[in-house]
Amino acid sequence: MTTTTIYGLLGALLVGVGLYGLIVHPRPLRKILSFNVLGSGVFLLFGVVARRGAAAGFGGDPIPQAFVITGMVVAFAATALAVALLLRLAEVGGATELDEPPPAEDRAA
Amino acid sequence: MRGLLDLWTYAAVCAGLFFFIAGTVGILRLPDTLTRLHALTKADNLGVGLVVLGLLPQTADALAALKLVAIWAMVLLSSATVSQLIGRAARAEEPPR
Amino acid sequence: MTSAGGELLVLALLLPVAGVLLAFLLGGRWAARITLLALALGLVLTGLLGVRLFASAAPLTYALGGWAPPLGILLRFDGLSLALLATAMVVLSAIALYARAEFAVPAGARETRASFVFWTLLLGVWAGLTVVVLASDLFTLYVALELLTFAAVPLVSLEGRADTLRAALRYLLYALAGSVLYLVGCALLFGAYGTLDIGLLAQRAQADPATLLACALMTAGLLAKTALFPLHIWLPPAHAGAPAAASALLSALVVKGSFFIVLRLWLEALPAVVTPAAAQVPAALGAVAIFFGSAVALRQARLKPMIAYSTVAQLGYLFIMLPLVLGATALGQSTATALAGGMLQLASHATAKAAMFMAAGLIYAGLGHDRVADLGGVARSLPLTVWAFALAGVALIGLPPSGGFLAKWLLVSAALATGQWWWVLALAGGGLLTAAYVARVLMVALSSAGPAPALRAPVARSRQWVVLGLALLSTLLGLLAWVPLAVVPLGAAGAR
Amino acid sequence: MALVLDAGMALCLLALALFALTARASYSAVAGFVAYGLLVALAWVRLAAADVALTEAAIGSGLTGALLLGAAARLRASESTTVAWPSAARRAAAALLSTLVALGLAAVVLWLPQPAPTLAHEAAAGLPSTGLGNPVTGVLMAFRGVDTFLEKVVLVLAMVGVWSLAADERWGGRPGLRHEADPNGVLAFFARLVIPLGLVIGLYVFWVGADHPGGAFAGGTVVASMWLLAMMTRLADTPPIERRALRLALVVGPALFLLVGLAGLAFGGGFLAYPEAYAKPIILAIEVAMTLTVAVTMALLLAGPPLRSADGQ
Repeated sequence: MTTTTIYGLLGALLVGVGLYGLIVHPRPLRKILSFNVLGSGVFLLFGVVARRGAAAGFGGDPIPQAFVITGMVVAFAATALAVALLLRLAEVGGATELDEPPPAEDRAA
Repeated sequence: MRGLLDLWTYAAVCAGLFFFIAGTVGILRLPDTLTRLHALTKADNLGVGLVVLGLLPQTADALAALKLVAIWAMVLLSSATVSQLIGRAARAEEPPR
Repeated sequence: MTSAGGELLVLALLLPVAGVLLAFLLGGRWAARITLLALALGLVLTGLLGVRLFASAAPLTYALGGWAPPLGILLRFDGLSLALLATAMVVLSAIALYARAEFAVPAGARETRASFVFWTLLLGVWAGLTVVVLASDLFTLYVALELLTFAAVPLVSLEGRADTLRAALRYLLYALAGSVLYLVGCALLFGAYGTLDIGLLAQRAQADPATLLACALMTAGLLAKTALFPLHIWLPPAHAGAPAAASALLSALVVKGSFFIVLRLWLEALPAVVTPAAAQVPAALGAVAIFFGSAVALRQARLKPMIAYSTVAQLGYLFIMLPLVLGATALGQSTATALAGGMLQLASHATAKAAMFMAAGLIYAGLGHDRVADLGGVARSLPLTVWAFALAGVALIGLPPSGGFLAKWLLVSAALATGQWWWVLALAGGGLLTAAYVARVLMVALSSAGPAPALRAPVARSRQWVVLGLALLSTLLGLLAWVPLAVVPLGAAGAR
Repeated sequence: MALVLDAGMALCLLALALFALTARASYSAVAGFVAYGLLVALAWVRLAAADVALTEAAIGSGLTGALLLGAAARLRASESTTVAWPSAARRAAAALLSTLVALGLAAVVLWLPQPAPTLAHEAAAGLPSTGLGNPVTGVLMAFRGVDTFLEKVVLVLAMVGVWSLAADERWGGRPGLRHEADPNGVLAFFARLVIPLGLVIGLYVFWVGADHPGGAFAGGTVVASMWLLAMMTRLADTPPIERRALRLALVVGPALFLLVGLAGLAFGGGFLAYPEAYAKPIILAIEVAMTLTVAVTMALLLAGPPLRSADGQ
């Protein structure tokens, strides 16, 4: 058991936990939260890959570390867009649950 | 000399940790927001302060020591502000008994 | 690593990005002007790229910053890239011409929300697709996927109604789940091989646990973004609720981006890992999608949801090309027939579907509704538009001389050549069902009973001609039979 | 000893993640998530990725936490007390799928090849020609600069997306609600004290990023949070989105990247190839623009769509 193994297993578990929440939780805000947990699990897996590749005097392979930084910024932007959509939905439509879509023929064109 | 300083570090960091644990227990056990806040600020101020004081002799140079002290000052400032805000919000919501 | 003409790749990448930045900066009436100008330049550039590709008969490449993979990133342009980029440019241009009137800034206003958002995001879709066709690095392709997602989602809720907002949010959550699964796969592949460059992965990848799991997760993520059955439930409300021009963009192009990455992953990065047997799974889902999507389309009361379900079905055809290409490789045959058939199906669906959505948009604009039952005699009020709808329908059904016909013919030959006759059933059966839902609309629209419905608002002839032109193109794609066969194999799979 | 610490932290993280997903009230769940984010930042330190740790603390925990807390507070009123969970069968299927994915990933983590493949040597060899000392900045700005460039375009599209959710008549106006904080209150006092300090720290984090952990992302985010603090205490208001200067600030980072790239193409070096003698100053110039763009974008993504007209009503 090494540090990278521990965080690798943690990353795997967080992906599982986040994925479950994203699929199952009925509240959109909690789905967004689950997406962030899922994302951080994926980033930790990148971090483990980076740490295992420590060489040339660097504490880790800088390429996967850079992937994570890019990914985090994108994840924040995605969270911001999802939250803005959710708040607008609450303002316009009242209910925010993403219930099963009503039959498509009822929907406006 | 080195040994004495290390001893100081151990003692101060342990004392700091004690305040952190006491503060955490307080947040979990005390009955209302204001008393919990009391526990929290003790942990923040004394806990962080003692840990920083303990670590000071271990720093490589004066700049690093200065950074540690700056961190302490920032924690003090933000914790004082935040506890003020939480206290006011709590007083507005749950009037003191 | 940089080939002759590689600079063109950089220009192709920068053109839509510069368009996004300029349209965002200047806004107002400039957004539309910049888009149209950039598209004109883009069409010329795509032509130049095609000429260079034919002349060199090998993929064009460009090592960014002079750094070669695995440290740097290579831009790479091959026959598959040209097929998608050319399709995208033609469809984008048609949509832009169609949308010019709808998303103009009205006199007296400096800038309006719908206009600003539509034009910047149209450029964003273009930028995303360009990166999809040019990138040969799986992480750069992830950024491309995100470009497409962020450009597509706000288009769904452009009209701001609660149902469209809900559709957009559901779409965003599906798309984000898809990107994250794709990203996990990238982490595993990098952990196993130390590179995400497609060319290097093709040399190094083996069928080991990390690669198999990575391939499964990435494929699942991409399928969610492509809306392959059963991950399609976000698509119909999203595509049906957007304004017609945006629906055309989403249905014709955006979903093709993630499908294209499936092709790169399966056929180029990991051909040593995926087997013809594994490819039966997405193709079987595709076959189910064809029957399910068409059957549900047949039951829709409104035009736009019907067209959206038709997209669910038509996307199914694309996935049938996977086992055909891999089967041909396994038997040592040429993959050209299957590849050309698949890419032609992509181009044919993109042009026909965009034309169909825009025709539906014109009918809606004219009548104020798009209830199929109440379209009686609309062919007499909007003859050009109904013609366009019919021609697009011909291409979707796959009647000669449409691109859809040639595509299906090529796919059927590939299926028979590789001994996978069961896909012929899906290809033929889907055509019949498509014919049913297209005919259902046309029978009502062409009926001569009763007076022609009065138009609530005039519909500009120029917009009708744009739609008709695009529909005509999709119908005549089959006459250009030599093009897909010549274009697609250029530097396609296996020619690295 | 260190392994015990790591295992303890992993357990804490897992517990916090589960809390964030299962807590009844959304507000508590988000509070749990913020604590989770801070611990994740510590995990990054344990993985010897200080640059990532800074980014996680600033963006992953800080800004995302603030965003979600704001959303939870605004949704509290409209959130119904009961929600319909999916059927037991669907939950079981989701649980099975998630477990399979987690177990598969865990198995692959244990399987990963030894010695691990790495690009650290290639990065070390390439770094001198960029004039940078921090390899992560080298990857972001030089070796894989195009990813960073395109990701900035993603941010521009995200900004358009957030703004697109405004009401038509509010287009061009100021993002976000007017804050009600007392300009003479405790928070305003704190803000006056901290904002100058925070700006200096943000610029410092960006500046040292060339050779040490830091850089445009983390630095820009610190600057963004100072601006947000000023908005919250009404020391500053969000600018109207129709303002040309604001639009310029939002695109100047990628625009400069593009122009420098084009200049490289025109003068023979190639797109995104920096002439060796000027590599560092050019990269720093791009990073200055990036820091500005990141700061303004992050703050305005958090502020949301325009809700008030340009004169603040």
